Amino acid sequence: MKIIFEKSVEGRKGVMPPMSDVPTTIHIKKEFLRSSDAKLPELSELDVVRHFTELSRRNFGVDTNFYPLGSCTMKYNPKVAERIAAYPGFAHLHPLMPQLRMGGMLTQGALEVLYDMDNFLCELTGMAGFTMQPMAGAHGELTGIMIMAAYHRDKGNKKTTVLIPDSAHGTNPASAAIAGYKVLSVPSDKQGMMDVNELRKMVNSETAGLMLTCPNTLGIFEKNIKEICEIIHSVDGLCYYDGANLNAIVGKARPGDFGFDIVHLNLHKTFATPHGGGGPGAGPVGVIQKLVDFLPVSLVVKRNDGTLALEYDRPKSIGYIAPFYGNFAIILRAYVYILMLGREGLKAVCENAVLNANYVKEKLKKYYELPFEQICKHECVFSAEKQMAKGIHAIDIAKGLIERGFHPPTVYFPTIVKESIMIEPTETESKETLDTFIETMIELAKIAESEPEKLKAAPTSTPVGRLDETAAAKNIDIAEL
Amino acid sequence: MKIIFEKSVEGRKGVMPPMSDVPTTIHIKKEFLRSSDAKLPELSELDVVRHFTELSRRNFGVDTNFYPLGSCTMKYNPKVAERIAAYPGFAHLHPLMPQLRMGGMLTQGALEVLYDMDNFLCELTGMAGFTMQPMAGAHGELTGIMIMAAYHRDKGNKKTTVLIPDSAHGTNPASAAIAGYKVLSVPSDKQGMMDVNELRKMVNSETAGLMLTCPNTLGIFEKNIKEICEIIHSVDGLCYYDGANLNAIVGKARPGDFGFDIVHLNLHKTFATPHGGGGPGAGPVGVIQKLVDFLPVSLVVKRNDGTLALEYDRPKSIGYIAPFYGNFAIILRAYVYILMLGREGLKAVCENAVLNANYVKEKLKKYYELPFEQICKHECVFSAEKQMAKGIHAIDIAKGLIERGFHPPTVYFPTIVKESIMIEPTETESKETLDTFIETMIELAKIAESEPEKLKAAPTSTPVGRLDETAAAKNIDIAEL
Amino acid sequence: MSFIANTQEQQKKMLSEIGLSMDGLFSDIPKELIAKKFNLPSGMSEFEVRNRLAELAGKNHIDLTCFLGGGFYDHFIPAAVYAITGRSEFYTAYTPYQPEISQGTLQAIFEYQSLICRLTEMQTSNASLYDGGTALYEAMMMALRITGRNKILIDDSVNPIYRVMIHSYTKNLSIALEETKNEQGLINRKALLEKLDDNTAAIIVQNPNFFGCVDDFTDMAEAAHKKGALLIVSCYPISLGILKTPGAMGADIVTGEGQSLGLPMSFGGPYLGFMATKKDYVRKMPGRIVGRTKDKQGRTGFVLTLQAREQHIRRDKATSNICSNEALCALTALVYSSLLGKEGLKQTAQLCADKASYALQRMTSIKGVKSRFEVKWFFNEFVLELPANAAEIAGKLIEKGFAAGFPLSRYYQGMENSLLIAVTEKRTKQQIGMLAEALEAVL
Amino acid sequence: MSFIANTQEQQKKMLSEIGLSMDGLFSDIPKELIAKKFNLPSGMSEFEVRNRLAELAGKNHIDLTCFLGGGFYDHFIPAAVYAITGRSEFYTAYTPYQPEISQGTLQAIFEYQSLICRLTEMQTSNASLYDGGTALYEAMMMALRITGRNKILIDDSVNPIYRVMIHSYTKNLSIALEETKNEQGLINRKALLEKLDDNTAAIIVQNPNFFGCVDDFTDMAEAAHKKGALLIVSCYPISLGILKTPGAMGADIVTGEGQSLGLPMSFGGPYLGFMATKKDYVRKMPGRIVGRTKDKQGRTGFVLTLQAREQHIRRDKATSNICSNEALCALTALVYSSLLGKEGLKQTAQLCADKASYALQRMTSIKGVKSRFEVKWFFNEFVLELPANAAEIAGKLIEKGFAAGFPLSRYYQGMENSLLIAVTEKRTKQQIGMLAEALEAVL
Ligand SMILES: Cc1ncc(COP(=O)(O)O)c(C=O)c1O
Ligand SMILES: Cc1ncc(COP(=O)(O)O)c(C=O)c1O
Repeated sequence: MKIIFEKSVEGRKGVMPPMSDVPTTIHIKKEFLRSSDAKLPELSELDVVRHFTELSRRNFGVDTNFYPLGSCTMKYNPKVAERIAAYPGFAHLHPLMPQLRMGGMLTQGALEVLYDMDNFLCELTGMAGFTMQPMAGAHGELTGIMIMAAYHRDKGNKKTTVLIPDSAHGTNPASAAIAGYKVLSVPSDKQGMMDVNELRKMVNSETAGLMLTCPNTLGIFEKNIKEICEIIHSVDGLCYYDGANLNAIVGKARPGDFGFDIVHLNLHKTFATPHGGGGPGAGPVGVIQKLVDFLPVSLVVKRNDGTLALEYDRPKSIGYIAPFYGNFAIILRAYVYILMLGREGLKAVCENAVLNANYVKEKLKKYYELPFEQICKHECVFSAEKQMAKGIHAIDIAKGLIERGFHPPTVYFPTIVKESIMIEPTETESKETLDTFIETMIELAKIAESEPEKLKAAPTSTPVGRLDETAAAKNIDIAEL
Repeated sequence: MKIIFEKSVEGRKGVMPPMSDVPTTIHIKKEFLRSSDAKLPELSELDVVRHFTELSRRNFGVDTNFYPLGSCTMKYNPKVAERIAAYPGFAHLHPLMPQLRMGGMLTQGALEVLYDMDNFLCELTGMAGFTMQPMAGAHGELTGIMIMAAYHRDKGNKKTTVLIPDSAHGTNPASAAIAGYKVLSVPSDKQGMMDVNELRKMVNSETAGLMLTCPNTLGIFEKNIKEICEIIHSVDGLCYYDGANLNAIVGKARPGDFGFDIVHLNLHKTFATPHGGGGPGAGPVGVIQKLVDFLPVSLVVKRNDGTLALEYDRPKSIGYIAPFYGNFAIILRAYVYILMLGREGLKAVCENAVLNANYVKEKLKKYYELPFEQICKHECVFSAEKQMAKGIHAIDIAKGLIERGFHPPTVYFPTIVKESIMIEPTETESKETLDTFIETMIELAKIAESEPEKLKAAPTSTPVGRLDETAAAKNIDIAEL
Repeated sequence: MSFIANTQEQQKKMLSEIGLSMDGLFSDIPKELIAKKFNLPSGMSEFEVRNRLAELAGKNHIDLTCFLGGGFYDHFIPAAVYAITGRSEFYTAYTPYQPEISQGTLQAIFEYQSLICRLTEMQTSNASLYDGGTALYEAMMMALRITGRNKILIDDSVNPIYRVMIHSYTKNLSIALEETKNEQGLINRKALLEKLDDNTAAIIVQNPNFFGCVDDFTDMAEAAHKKGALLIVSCYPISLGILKTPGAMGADIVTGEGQSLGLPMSFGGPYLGFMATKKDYVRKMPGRIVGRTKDKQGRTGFVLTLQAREQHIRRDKATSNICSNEALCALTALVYSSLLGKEGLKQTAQLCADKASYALQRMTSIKGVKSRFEVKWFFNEFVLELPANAAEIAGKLIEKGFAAGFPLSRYYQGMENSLLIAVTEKRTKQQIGMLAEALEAVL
Repeated sequence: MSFIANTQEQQKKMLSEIGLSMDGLFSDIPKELIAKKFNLPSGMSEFEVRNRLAELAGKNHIDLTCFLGGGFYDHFIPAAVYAITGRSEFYTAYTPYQPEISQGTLQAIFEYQSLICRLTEMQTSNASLYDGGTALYEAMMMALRITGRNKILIDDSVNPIYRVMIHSYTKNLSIALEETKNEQGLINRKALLEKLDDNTAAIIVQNPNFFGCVDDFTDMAEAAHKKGALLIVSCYPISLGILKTPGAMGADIVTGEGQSLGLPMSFGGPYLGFMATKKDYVRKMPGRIVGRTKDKQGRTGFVLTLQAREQHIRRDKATSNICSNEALCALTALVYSSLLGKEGLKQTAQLCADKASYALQRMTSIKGVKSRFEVKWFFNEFVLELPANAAEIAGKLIEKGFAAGFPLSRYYQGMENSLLIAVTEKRTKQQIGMLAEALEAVL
């Protein structure tokens, strides 16, 4: 399929801009103008619509296929949230409006969304205050670590290292590093949990804190979580909770109760906002009481008269990490989701997410190596090691799934499991879907045994087959100039 | 793929209705209640979304493929019209509102749309008044013939027959018949036009009128159109213009100037409203001055103070042919279209529709039999007679096009051309698209010659192959009860 | 803005390739028939058009709390309905003549036909008709065809809008259309039975009827059948969530307006006429029908079937002239019903009935306001008898922010003080209370 | 409403098949860590939620005519943008890790990268960053990496919102961030050149700058390069329809906020950070990158490439921690730009400039109102010097129905009477006139 620039026809008109109703009174001088027009495509509206409609049909999405991509919580994205995000009262609201005199009063509806979300998320996580500014999970992590650093600066602590388990998501070490910390990797034990003895050895006065997701990326709940947090606290370190896995405990348990001090949530995971082909998301960060002063500027507060206002006077704050109030339209969608589900609904989400994961785990463990045999939470991690005997890798299983109409699980993460296959079904998928998936996985295990070459050739039914990634990285061709 | 009822799971919940805030004060007695629940599917919102998303992907539409379906004017449907039709001020407007006291004042915006459309369509067709009520082309035809009958009744004319060319669309004779007329078919001559001598012989005092589309269904302009109308008028017959083909003359010529008395338009063709997989459309009917009194109740009129009102007091009217004001949201889309295009735009539409059709005709006439060689208007009609030599029918060419990503032209209509292939490209299609289509048609002509059996097997890339229509008509299976 | 693809350049190139000029392309049209000019506005950009239409939309008073019904209702439409029917593969396709690339539309229509059968407890249905009124007209024509008779009985508790339509359609036909006058808000059984004779093709009734009253027409079906006539029932699909079905009553043809199944009111359309009938009458049905069949490989697929009834094959002998119907609206009804599901539809129907009965109770607690009829059973609409002219009072209530209901005097003599009030699941207790207070204030 | 698929029945069946109870599934969590209760509201139906949110939306004053800018603009968004980005295959997918079933997203990102290069006249771009502010921060970090230096120069004509962000991000890092004070609304060339030294990693400037003024930084690029430093330019993509590009000026890294390319203002996000750079620096870029390659059959396809820079491979050594970015917003920008096309973008840019210059002329015809700076060249924003406190006057204009502009005192000392006014192609001559009249009235 041609790229859109290749379809361009000189002189063809697309959407007509508004008509001019003013004279041109000043002409910008030629030196300041571009020498030739930007080479945008020249296409009719139908050309453009057809191009992108065709592109869309070359994607799998949650609306088209089961999408058990581990660590990503690809649950159903309610259509009502899309509709509400498009309400003109939200979509057409300029973010600088509150900065006009008494401007807060012009945006009370939007501020109420932010205020309520702050409270809801505090209640769900056991934190004392949230910032809605972070624009994704990793951005939340960076914000959290910046708060950690601000705390230590404020106390005069000299801290240089952040501890992160080897099973952690790559964003964790990356976030800690760009915030200026040295990262130390804590090994996992044989049960797939953090090796507490090792941790103890690694912790010292330099330790700024620990970053952890719980359940961890193996889908396993860290049974020593309280102890782990205490160890960190014993050196005045802070415990950071990577909330990408909150779906496993939402409405059931609180990271705050485990001992965490800082939490980020991925609203685009647990709270059902669409993943958009790789974003936008939102990664609000919550903190316990002693850290509230470090949260970014601004926060929404309630005045005595019940109206809401933005508070800018926060001397200890880490400052601004986003231009305004975060990805508001995403936060809004998550707000809609929480309102619809309520207390009982969220608990049911957690229970069914966990049930679905365990159901898949139990049904497949005869066919695929299960490195850590125990109850899992929202996801389960297999290994394709058995299949390796015939030269079949996790990636081949993935491509076989594609051929059969499933989005593959996450493969090769977490890295501590060889040939890992990380399956997260989510609660919005039905037993029928899981059963078909399970059957297909079993079928693939059999094909891996009997006709491995067939799997190696998959997929054949897609617009393209396996692509040459090495060539891509070598002959860098990343833009049609 | 399963039908939706087969996916149902007992007890599964879909969208939750509003919560009750009232007590149940009266219970309808049991005898009036249904004995068991309606067997609607029980599915989650995701189940439903996925089901229909998958179904949608089993369709070709204008947004996905070139769709040169003759007589149907499958042009691009502007997205802005969809957006405007969803404006709450239109979508949530109850049709009985104007029937409240001074209710017209509550709906001035909607009435303005109807009023302007009346004027626009009058201007485009040369008529004196329009009704917006007819809900499709055929419905417009029936309305038109009812007006014809009312005219004759009013004048005391005893008329029993309506003349219709043999090339006419099937709705024409059907409409005339259900309105109570006997239908006589007028033959076409060797140039594909109405045989005027035959017409003259058939016309007599019984003749209520003539139904005609011009250009006719062969895409050919009836060069004797004025004379034809005069012949009909000579016996006080009325000339009815089937406006399904208006795209061929819109903004360029007016049926009223040709001599027509009654006109229906297919807004879902010329005026770019979406075809919806077979509707809804809109088929407004216009008439010349002497017939205005017969138009349905109600009409929008302008009062002296400039406000608009619905006029119900129309004693000669044929009455109500729709509950209200027609398919308002379709009329609204057409209104948006006319506003956007304006005078020059509509003329350009006509010119380019005709240019595109002639371009295709000229490029293909070496390969396919062109029964009537002359300038065509918005569409051209070929015959697969050449290909018949190898046993290839029009339908096989159609299926070959499907295999190659094109929606086929209309085949087997008009019936006066054997194995007809009726191609209407429309003006929104580009030269590039036409060229690819032309190449494909040429390729198919070659395959028909060299490998006819290959064409017979097409299509193979679709979710199903050619279906057994005979079995369908025999073992009637039209509902899963 | 014209949406034309080809540039001037390309147009010139194409013209030269086929050896013609733009004017030459129209040389077949007699010169004098080319229009000199069109008195139409110039084109506009999307921005201007959207501004203009937003302004027009703003002049329509959707801010009034809506208690209008009369066969057309303000029901709740889930967001997923729009998301699905907004898939352009559905709405930019046309009639599924080519089944291999139209399985989406075809299967959906098959499912829709099944849905209508399940709702009404009938055996067959078609792909849709224009609206509830034309569907009733088509049912009448079908009954005439089936029986070969020419008399039709219709009670005036049938929607008067549909009755005037039927009168209009039959003006040029020799059909004896006889109306009976309702008895206390229900059909006039006595008059109908008296008029029922060997020349009667069908009796037409409606449930819930125009006054919102609920009935059981089993007796009428029996009576009709005894005389070789058919019973035609027009119905309101949401009510079928709880009410006895026309199928269970023995109806022969069932029609109705499908707007309540997920279609916005849109000032009168597009709506959805549905029709269902008995198996025996399938070949007498108007409109398109989708059937299930197989391809050579044995894969199940769907096709347009029984086309020999239709205009494009039978021309003047067709069962109807209908061609384009309301396919997208049928899809909408199917999607809506699938989203609500068995339980959801039942709950919605129950909510309507509960809220209406609460509203009646609340309104009749106002001094001087009574229920017009003594009937106990109604669905989501009822007729109030006010102490003054209903049209005037409804007029005053507009100023208080309510489209309070439909004054019946327009269609019924002697009902000058009667107001038809509809209550859907969207009306809250609070809104009902506010209407009652406003009513009390203007009386 | 919880969107959970399985019925209670099914849940029981599944539990029994795996031999566990629902509580048993959570037996791995220490009992005391299970929360007793959550103080959250009960669930609601869609109807109630929509009502509630419509009420909240109604409390936001979008009725004010908007002359606010400051880097975020009220541009016209064609309806087709929403129709395309509303295709659920786009928005319900995630990062295209599996290229065979993600060609839609991947090709779109490749096209987006190309678009950004064409707009800016640079050679490479990534798949998006969060917003214009973080994009500028990432550019700064990238410059530090490339040069191995630790001093950054930034002029205060760069968006102050971005400057405070950069200050925040660098608090824990040992970076020397030095600001210069603008000269009459343009960068302080003298101060910048004075501060530019061998330890300088980059100079950061913006065009059009925060005051709307237009500049040419070719001289700054040369100066920077001479010292081995980079020039980072933050820009406003709509302006690139007509303005000289950062690429043509010799910029090394270009960033900007893509909101103006078809994204609604949405009270601050989601927006779109874009970044483009020179070919040599591609491996130093943060974020995802899509590359074009082939499959075994020689078919062209697209994949995520150069992943060795990224967090999931390099962990603490990655060029950035970014994972989810703003893919759907990048798609939106691509769709918007494709719909407008070459001519459309140019016209839009010209319209903005024309209307702004008309507005400045109109406003400065009011007695006591002047242009704050003497510069002649600005794009669609300008600073008015009012005869009184700008914040107060803007406050009064709210009551007249205008969000008249952004008072600069919040970020700039000595600019208490300065108001930053933005004009897009959506503002009509009439609206500009009305603002002028209102301003005259409140002065
Ligand atoms: C465990 C974990 N942490 C962090 C992230 C990063 O979140 P984001 O992609 O929103 O930056 C992810 C996302 O995949 C994750 O799975
Ligand atoms: C020539 C002609 N007349 C009439 C009609 C009937 O129009 P509709 O399908 O809107 O009833 C058509 C539609 O295909 C047609 O092509």
